[in-house]
Parts: sequence; structure tokens; C-alpha cells
Amino acid sequence: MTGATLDIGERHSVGELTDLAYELRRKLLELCGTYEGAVHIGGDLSVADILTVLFHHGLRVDPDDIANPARDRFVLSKGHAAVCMYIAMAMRGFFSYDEIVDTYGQLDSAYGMHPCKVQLPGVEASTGSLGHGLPLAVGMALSARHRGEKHRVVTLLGDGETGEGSVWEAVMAGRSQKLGNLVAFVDRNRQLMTSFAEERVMFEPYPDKWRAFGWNVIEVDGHDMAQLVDAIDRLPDPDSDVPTVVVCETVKGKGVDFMERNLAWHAGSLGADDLSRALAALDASRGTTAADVPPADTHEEAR
Amino acid sequence: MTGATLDIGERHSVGELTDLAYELRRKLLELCGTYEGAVHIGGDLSVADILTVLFHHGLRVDPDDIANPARDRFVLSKGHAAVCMYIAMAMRGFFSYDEIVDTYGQLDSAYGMHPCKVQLPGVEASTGSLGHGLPLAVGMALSARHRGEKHRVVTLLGDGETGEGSVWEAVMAGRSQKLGNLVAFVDRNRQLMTSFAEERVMFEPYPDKWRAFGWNVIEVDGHDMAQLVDAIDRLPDPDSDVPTVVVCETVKGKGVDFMERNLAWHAGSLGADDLSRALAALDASRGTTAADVPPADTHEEAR
Amino acid sequence: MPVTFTFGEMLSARSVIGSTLAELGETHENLWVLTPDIGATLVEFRDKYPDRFVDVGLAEQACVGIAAGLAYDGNIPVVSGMLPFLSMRALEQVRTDVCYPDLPVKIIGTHGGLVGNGGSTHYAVEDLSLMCSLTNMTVTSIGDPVMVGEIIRQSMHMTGPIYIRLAVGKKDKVLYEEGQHEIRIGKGIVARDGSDVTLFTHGTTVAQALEAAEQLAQDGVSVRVVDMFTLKPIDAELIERCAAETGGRFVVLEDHLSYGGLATRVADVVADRGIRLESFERLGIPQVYAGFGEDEQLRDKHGYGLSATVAALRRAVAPATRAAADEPAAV
Amino acid sequence: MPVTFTFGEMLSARSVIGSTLAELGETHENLWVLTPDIGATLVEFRDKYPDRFVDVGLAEQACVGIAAGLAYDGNIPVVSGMLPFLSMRALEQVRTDVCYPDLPVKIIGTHGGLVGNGGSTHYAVEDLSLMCSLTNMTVTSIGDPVMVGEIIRQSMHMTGPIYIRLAVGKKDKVLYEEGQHEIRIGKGIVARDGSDVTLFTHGTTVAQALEAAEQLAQDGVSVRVVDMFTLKPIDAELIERCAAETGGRFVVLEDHLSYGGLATRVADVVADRGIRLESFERLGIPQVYAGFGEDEQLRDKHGYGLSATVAALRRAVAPATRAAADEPAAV
Ligand SMILES: Cc1ncc(C[n+]2csc(CCOP(=O)(O)OP(=O)(O)O)c2C)c(N)n1
Ligand SMILES: Cc1ncc(C[n+]2csc(CCOP(=O)(O)OP(=O)(O)O)c2C)c(N)n1
Ligand SMILES: [Mg+2]
Ligand SMILES: [Mg+2]
Repeated sequence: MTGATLDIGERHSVGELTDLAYELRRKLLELCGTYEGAVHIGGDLSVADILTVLFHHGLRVDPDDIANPARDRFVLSKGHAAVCMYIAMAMRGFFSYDEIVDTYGQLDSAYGMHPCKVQLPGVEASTGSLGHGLPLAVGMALSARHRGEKHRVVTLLGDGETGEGSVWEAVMAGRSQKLGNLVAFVDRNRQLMTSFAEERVMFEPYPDKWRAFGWNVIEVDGHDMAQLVDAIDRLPDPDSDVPTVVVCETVKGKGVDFMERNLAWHAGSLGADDLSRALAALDASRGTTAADVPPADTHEEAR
Repeated sequence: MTGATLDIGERHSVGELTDLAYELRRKLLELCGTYEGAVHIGGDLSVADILTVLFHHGLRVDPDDIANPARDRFVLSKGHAAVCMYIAMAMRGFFSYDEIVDTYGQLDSAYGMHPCKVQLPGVEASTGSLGHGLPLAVGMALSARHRGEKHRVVTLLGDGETGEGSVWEAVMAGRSQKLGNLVAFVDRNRQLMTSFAEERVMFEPYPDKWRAFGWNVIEVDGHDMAQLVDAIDRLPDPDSDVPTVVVCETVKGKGVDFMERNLAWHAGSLGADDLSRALAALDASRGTTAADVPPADTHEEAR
Repeated sequence: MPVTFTFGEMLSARSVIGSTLAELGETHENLWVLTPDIGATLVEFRDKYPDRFVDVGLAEQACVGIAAGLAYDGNIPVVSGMLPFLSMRALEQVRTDVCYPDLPVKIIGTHGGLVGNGGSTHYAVEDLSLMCSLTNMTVTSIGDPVMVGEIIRQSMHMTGPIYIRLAVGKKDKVLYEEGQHEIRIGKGIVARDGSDVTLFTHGTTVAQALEAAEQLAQDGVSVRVVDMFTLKPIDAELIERCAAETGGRFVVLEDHLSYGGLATRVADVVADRGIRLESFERLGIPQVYAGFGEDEQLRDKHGYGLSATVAALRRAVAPATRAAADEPAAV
Repeated sequence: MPVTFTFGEMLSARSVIGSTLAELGETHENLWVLTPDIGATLVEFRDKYPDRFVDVGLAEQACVGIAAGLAYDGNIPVVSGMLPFLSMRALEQVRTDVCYPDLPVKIIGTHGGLVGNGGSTHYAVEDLSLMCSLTNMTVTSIGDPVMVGEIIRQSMHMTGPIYIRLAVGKKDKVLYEEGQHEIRIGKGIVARDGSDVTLFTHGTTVAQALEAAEQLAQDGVSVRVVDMFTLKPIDAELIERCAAETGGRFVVLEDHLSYGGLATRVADVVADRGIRLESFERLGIPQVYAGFGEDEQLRDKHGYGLSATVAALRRAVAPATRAAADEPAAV
């Protein structure tokens, strides 16, 4: 992205970013193997590449100066992927990974199931209830525009989340307010919590919806790092008039065969045995993208 | 429309329907001339043709058997046009016009600013808060479908109203539930309460929004009775899978030159003097459609 | 430019909102005004600061969410609209996006109570109960149009959210002379002193309460009228003092459901502090949806108009007072 | 097929919802079940009656509106989901589309209270206050998993709406033996009799209340535990009787904000009926957003866990009881 004052930090090649995403998934699975409660592992794995490219390439942020007004803002609208964001941010130097693992979900921990700005400075907004992030992002983008700042406001939504009417209100507002500094990533994994998209809720033709609401639409394979990098590098100037959505075709559970496109893994926990199976699967899946994963067998049941 | 058991009643020619709409507007203005409080006259006049064609041609309803299960259901989602609906229904034999004029807005009257099913049997739902009618209509259409009934559920929305997220949730639900028996009319008068559409909220490309949400879209001049009749006659079979929206290009305040596309006439009241001016203007405007009214001067101010 | 006014005069509270915001926009460069298509009274602000005026159209949820986003970035957003919609359609946004991070968002609007003859979709009759349910929210209801400006001004110093309720706000009586009372968020106003019974009220019914007190005075009964314009945090000290100073006789009058609003806030204090009352009566909207009618007609119909207020005050000071028969059957 | 159960056993209240609805779907052809993507426990109903199961995805507002539309046409819709979202995101739909026309829509869900460790977006801590604010709404909060089925069954005869609150509903203790108590919407249950102090509670904390009462019994203190599972309409007679029969000593315990929920409902009755109490104490969530932690940890942290309950009961029966110091500073 083309920010104004904040440097983007270390430059990574597509290969390095791919390795970072692998590392992020490993860490996610490890936490999911030790933490007793359920982790939203399906939706975490589905955004691991997106969060990697954002925190290691796209966002102008500075872990040592988290309140710098020139920073890009990132709002995790699909707040249930919090732990994936925490770890991605830890890998960028915001937090300590060990602290995340040691305290996740515990009493008074700053690291819980959903991001809490009150308890964890560095995250930009408290989210978790779906459909809230985009309106917040519109407000932040308006503020930046008004102050003449050149940073972007980036948010990440689940595709199921975009069933919420509040999202479409904000889509309309982002366009009406002419916020070219506003960018929404959609994790288009074609799953909600208890159903596959199109099975109970018809989202198609999905990108057309955003187009009809006046947004600039970029479509990518959300597990293809080269495409993600390219999308970010092609984002319009923040001073322009039209907000951008990056529709990322993804796989819920991506990287772990038994979780992929499997409704049983919206949330769950891994014992030690399953952890090693999962890590082995992760190794086996290296280098694959969404296009490599077969469509879901929608006759399988949610548990 | 092609209902199952209920007869459509007297058949009217396009010319007769046009006369009925003129009559409806006259009565509206008369009420607006006698009632002391404000009447939503702008949005009433903008739907007078739509409500006429619905109650005198489109809807299979029976004023003498208001609870007949085979009746088409009509939900006035833009509830602030209640008085226009009351009078249209009175002209069809549901209510007494005199009673409406005599009691409108008075203590314990059944005829108030917004339709109240509790107090006025014959209206299908209590509305007035915008964005509620379409979800209700989806529920009614689901019920009809489940019971194997062949009637339609028809609703009428304001264009500004379709800024509400709840509308898009219901648009998605209507499509996902495959409700070919669901029909939404949109009063596309390009005005909200305090602004012109596109001025603060960008609705264009408007029909594309509905298309991208999977609906069947019919576009008509909402003051051209022949086009309205044609749209209704072309509605798909209620047993089909795709709901239909009829986007009606209209003029807020239609028929009264000094109210047309004038933000000052979202709501108002007419004294005796203004009433005769308004009636004269109405006569002068006979035979005109939306296409005949010049675009708004958007620099005029809301009062 | 502050509005000038005269005691007893009729003033539009809405125009006070408009002019106060326009005035504050000058001194507070981070003040924004947002509305979901209810912007008629905000024209002055809009014209002076078009960049800080946002009309999102019919989209209450986004309106509040956007306000929160602005506040996260150091701005002071005012959301202005109709309370039946702002208090309910956007309630989760108010709770989660505004109250939870404790952001300085102000929600101000009209149609609190059975006012405006819009019918039951258009009356905010449970809004104070809803707003008092929210942690971090300050909740006010203002009757005096001049006070509206004062409260907005005071609220500029708050770090958290505030809810400001008005009735229709087109024609409101100036109740207080300038400097007559100290006006401070969180403190009730003794609008009229008295020693036999306290009549607690807020918002549009303060004027009616004063009128009722005047009538009782002619019978030799001394009614204290408390304008409890802040419902949260509630002025518990004042309530306790009133119990002691007015013979433990309380009447609560409000244009709100008689459960959940001020009467309930008072009952909470009474229970918490173990205050022994001689009498307690609620005058407010019963458990019905009220239908059409003008403001005063509806108040009379539903038992909290002027004559009902006078009657309740008489009951309160009559011997053997507990009027258990007046308690609604099921609440 | 009704669930069979044993007293003291752990049961999933969610599975009781699922099996009860599947059972009622058979006898009630107009019963529909709707959910905004929270359908895991509804699989049995969905598989038996796919045509009367509607999953709208993430769209709480439409979900409630559609339910109202179904009800307008003579159906009995049950909306099942997570209460933090159903009680707030769709609140205006609940008020305007369901309560105003008084339609038989049932709202049932989980995550009432500080349960499930989801953080503050995911706790319904003000839901009972919100729902009690709505005219025509019946409001319940159920702790015993078997009772959940009973209440759903009873509610089939209601003409208006009902709200049914559960905690997480995955593992709940069966509290009552079959036939031990008359269970009727609107009537409190004396879950344990006692004469020194009444402990009012509902939902997930009933089990904790019974445990606290047991501990007090060892000190020779006789605690009456009332499971006030219906908050609206409130059982005012029982409250009055408890005041008379337990020395005017009340403690109210709930997994809800300590203002706005049951404690406030009791305070309302105390004020309305002029009940003279010796002591009154609220145990519930203070005015904070609670953060992360397991259910019991959060209850302990925020002062309404088991030991705090025991302590409050001891305070209540101690001489010179009014514990004014415990009143929150500003509410
Ligand atoms: C308003 C709201 N309703 C329900 C939930 C519960 N919930 C959490 S994740 C989820 C599914 C979301 O689907 P999607 O947005 O596609 O995200 P994914 O699970 O694919 O990551 C649901 C229903 C919630 N967090 N917020
Ligand atoms: C939820 C809600 N918000 C605000 C209002 C107040 N209001 C009544 S009509 C109106 C404008 C509606 O515009 P549109 O839907 O285009 O209808 P039109 O006025 O053109 O008939 C507004 C804001 C309302 N009735 N409901
Ligand atoms: Mg998804
Ligand atoms: Mg319009």
C-alpha cells in the first residue's frame, strides 16, 4: 500500500510470505492442541494467508509505535478469528507469542476469543459480534480523510458475516462518502457456522453484489500469496473516490485435510494425537491454494 | 396476478385506473387540506398510481371477506404512506372514506399516521418504522408456500427505505427461500426525507442491486398506468423460484407542481388556499408520467 | 452564539440542538454530527461544517457504527435522530461499539414518550429503560429547551457516551430562569420546593408537574417537584433527602412506561438504601401500545395527564395512603 | 418423546430444546423453527420438518421479522440463537413486529450471563432488562434443563411472545425431581424453603443458590431459595409473602447486571407494595464489561460467586444489617 509517513517495514518476497503463513498456521494448530476450550480453527486457517500478507506486507504499522496517527488501521470484523490475528501480529512484533499461548482465554487475559481493544492496545477495535467492523472502518476512514491523512483503513469480513444488513448499510456509506482509503477483504470460504453458503443462504453472484453497491472489486485466490500481494499492490490511491473489496476465494480449515470444508471444524480443539495428524497434514498441503481443494460435500452434517 | 381461489373483482381498463388514481389524489389533497397536522403528502402522491393499480387490479382481495386465506397479502412497508393506502382501500370498499376524513389522526382513531393492524383489521401488518415490511412479507410468503396456497405477498417500499440493512437481509432471504410468490414494489422517487438520493446516499446503479441479490427486476414508470398494469400482468407464477421487484420510477409529490421533487413537501398541510391551488395543479397535470417531470433542482433546501 | 431566551417563553428544543452544535463546531474541531436522514434541524451545522456532517440516509446501525469509528480516532460524534429508531434499531451498536469501549458518542433525539401522534412504531416509550440497561451510558431526558444546550455543552467534557432524550422538541416551555438552578449532569433539580410530597419527573412532564404542584398549593399542600433529568447515574442522595424532607411520600411522573424508567430507578434506590416510604405511586404509560392521539390526549387517556397527577398527589398526602389498588395487575 | 432424566444429573439444556421442538413439531403443524446460523441443536427438528425450518444465515433482524410474518399468518415461530445478538441486534423487530401486534413468537437462546468465555461482545448481561422493557413480552430465565422443555411446552398455549434465556446450555444440573414443584409461567418456585432470609435467583445461579443455602444451613441459618424463573410478569404475591415469612431479608442473585434484572423487578414490587425490608442486597454483574474467563471465575471476580453469596446471606441475617457500603457508587 502507498502510505504517507509510516514505512512499511521489512520487505518480504512472496516465498517468504508463504513461509510466514505456514508458520502462522503451525502456531495456530499448536495453540489449538494445548488450549482446552474450542478455537475457531476453521475460520482462522481460512484467513492465515490474508492476515500474513496484511501484517507483513500490506499494512503500514509499527509495533513500536502502535498509536502513530499515520498508521494504517486494521479492523478484524470477523472477530472470531482473533487468535489468528494475535499470532500474525505477534509474528510482526506486536505481542509475544508465548504470552498468547500461556494466557489465551484465561481470566483477565488480554487474549481472548474475540479482540478487545480495551484490554489489548494494538488491536484497533473490539469486535466479535459480526457485522460491526465495516461501519467502524467507515468512521475511521472518514476521520482520516477529513484530517488529510494518507493511511488506509482495512477490514476483514467473513462471507457469512456479509449476510448482516449492517454490512450493506456500511457498504453504501463507504461508497457514498467516497472513501477510496477504505478496503474490505472478504474471506469467501463459502461456509457459515452451520451450513455451506448457497445451501441455505444464496450469496451468488457474490462479487456482483459489491459491484452493484458501487465498489471496486478485486477477486483473488485467498491462499495464493502472489495474488494477494498483487491485489494489495494494485489498490487504488487512498485519495481516490471508490472503496475496494478484495474477495478472497478461500477454504475454511485450509491446510488441514480433515478440517477443510468440514462444518464440524467451525470451532474445535485438538488433542495431542490430532495435533500431530494436523501438523502432518499441514506439511502435506504446502504450496496448495483454494483452487486445489475440491468443493465441499454439502451433504455432510454440521456437528 | 394469477391467484387461485379469489376473484380479482371488477376489471378496469387502463383509462379507468388512471381516473381512479386521479380520484385518489384528489381525496388525499382534500384530507391534507382539512387535517390540521402534517400529512406525508409527498410520499403519498408518489405511490397513488401504484396503490391504485394494486387495489383495483393487482391484488386478489375481497373487502367483504378480509380474512380469506386465499387473499393476496399487501404490506405497506413505507408505512408513512398509510393515508394513501387507507383511501385506496376505501375506494375499493374496505373502509369508509368519510370515516377516514372525519377521524384521521384523532384519539383512538383506527386511521393514523402509520398503519396499525391491531386497530384496523384489513391492513395486514403494523408498519411505520422503515425496513420492517419486507421481512414480514418474506414470512407471509413462506407460510403461503408451505400451505400450498397460490396467493402472492406484495409489499411497497420507499427507495430511501432500502438504505436499511434489514431490507437487504430480507432480500437475501426471499431469494434463498425461493419465493416466487413474493413481490416488492419500490417507490423510486429519488428522495429521502431530507435529501435527494445520490446527493448524500448513492443508490445507483439501483436495479442492479436487486439483480445482484438474485431477484427478477421489472422497471416501470410508476405514474404510467399502462406500464404498471403490464408489470403486474407479467409477474411470474407464484410457484416459481425467484421473487420479483418492480422498480417504479416516480416523482415525490406527483401531480402538484409546487410539491413535485420538492424537499419541503415530505410532509405538510394545506390550508384552504393552498388546497385549491393544489387541486388546480392536479387537474393540469393529468396524463403526465414520471418522464414528464423535470429532474430535481438538488440545490433547493429541505425545510 | 448561545440562544437567548425568556422564562416561560415557548422555544423549539430542536433549534437549540441545531444552534448549540453549530456553536460548538467552531470551538471543537473534532465535533461531528451524524444523522440517519433526520437532519432538518442540523442545517446550520451542515452548512458551516459540511465535512463533519454525515447523513447516511436510512441506516441507523451504520450511523452509530460510523460514529464509533470516528470516536476511536479521537473525534466527538453526535448522532441525532428519532429515538424510537436510534434506541432500538441500533441498540447493539450502541452497546457494543459505543458503550463497551466507552467512547464519547452522544445520542440525541426526539420522540421520547407518547408524542407526535405517529402511533406505536413512532413512540420511544421504553428507551430510557433500554439505555439505563447499558453499562457506561449516561442517560438524560430534558424538558427545558434551554437546558438542552447546556447539557450538550457539559457533555463535551465527558469521556464516555451520553443519551439525551427530547419530546417532539418543536414548542417547549422555558422552565427555568437563567442561573436559577445549578444544572449538572447527575444531579437532580429541585424545580419547586415543597415539604409534603415529592413529585419526581423528567422531560416533557416537568411543566405538567409544576402546574399540578401549583394546583395543590391552592389546597395548602406543599409539593416538591424534582426534575430528575439524569436517570443514570441517578441522584440517590437527593432521593434519600426527599424521603426525609417530604414525609416519605413519592409520586413519580414520566412520559415513559411506568416500569423501567425513572420510577424504577427511584424504586432501586429505595430498596438499596432501605428508605421507608409512606407512599409511592407511578404515573406513566401502562403496559399497552398507545395508538393515535395528540400528546395531551394520550396522557389523559393513559392516566398520567394533569388531572391524574393532581389526583395522585392528593392521594399521596391523604391519610392511610397506600394505594395498592392502583398497581397494574401484571407487569 | 420427552427426555427422561434423573435428579442431580447433568444434562444439555440445548439438547432439551432440540428434542422438545422436534416433539412439538409433530403435534403442532404450525410450529416453525428459525435461526440466524445457530442451528446446531435444531438438527432433529430440521431433519423431521425441513419445510418448517428456516436458517437465514447471519441476519438476526430478518429472522425476527420473518418469524413475525409467519405468526401473522397463524403460525407459531420459535427463533433460536445466541441471546447477545437476538436481544439487541433485532430488538426493534422484537418490539415493533412481535410485541406490538402481540404475536406468539418465542425467542429462545443461550449465552445469558457471563458464560462461554466469549468476551463482552458475546455475553448477554442486560438482556433481561431489555426484554422486561417490552410491553406484552413474557420473560423467563431457566436453570433446570428439564424445565426448559416444560416451559416451551407451556408456552405453546400462549397468544403472545415469550423470551426464554439459558446460560451456555451444554451441561446443566437437573435441579428438581419430577413433580416436586408446580412449574407455571408467572409463578416463582420455592426451590428450598427457609425462614431467615430469602435468596431470589434465576437461571444458571439457582444451583449456586441451593449450594449457598446448604452451607448456611450448617450454621443454623434457614435460607429460602426462590427460583424466580419468570421475571415478567413478576410473582409479586410470592415476593410479599417472602418478606413476611423470612424476616424482611432479601438477597437477589443473578447472572445479569445487578440493575435492570430480577433485583430491580423485586425492588419495583417492594416500592409498589410498600414492603418494609430489614435488608436487601444485590449480587450480580457490576457496571463493567467483564472480559475473559470461565463462568465461575468471572462470577467470583465480580462478586457474585458462591462465596460472595454465602457472605451476603450471612450479612443479611447479622444484626444491624443494612449493608449500605455495598451499594455501587454510581449506577
Ligand atoms: C451477530 C453475530 N451472530 C452470530 C455470531 C456467532 N457466529 C460466530 S462465527 C459465525 C459464522 C460466521 O460465518 P462467516 O462470517 O462466514 O465466518 P467463518 O466462520 O467462515 O470464518 C457465527 C454465526 C456472531 N459472532 N455474531
Ligand atoms: C426506521 C425509520 N427511520 C426513520 C424514519 C423517519 N422517516 C419517515 S419517512 C422517511 C424518509 C423515507 O424515505 P423513502 O423511503 O424514500 O420514502 P419517501 O419519503 O420517498 O416516500 C424517514 C427518514 C422512519 N419512519 N423509520
Ligand atoms: Mg465463511
Ligand atoms: Mg423516496
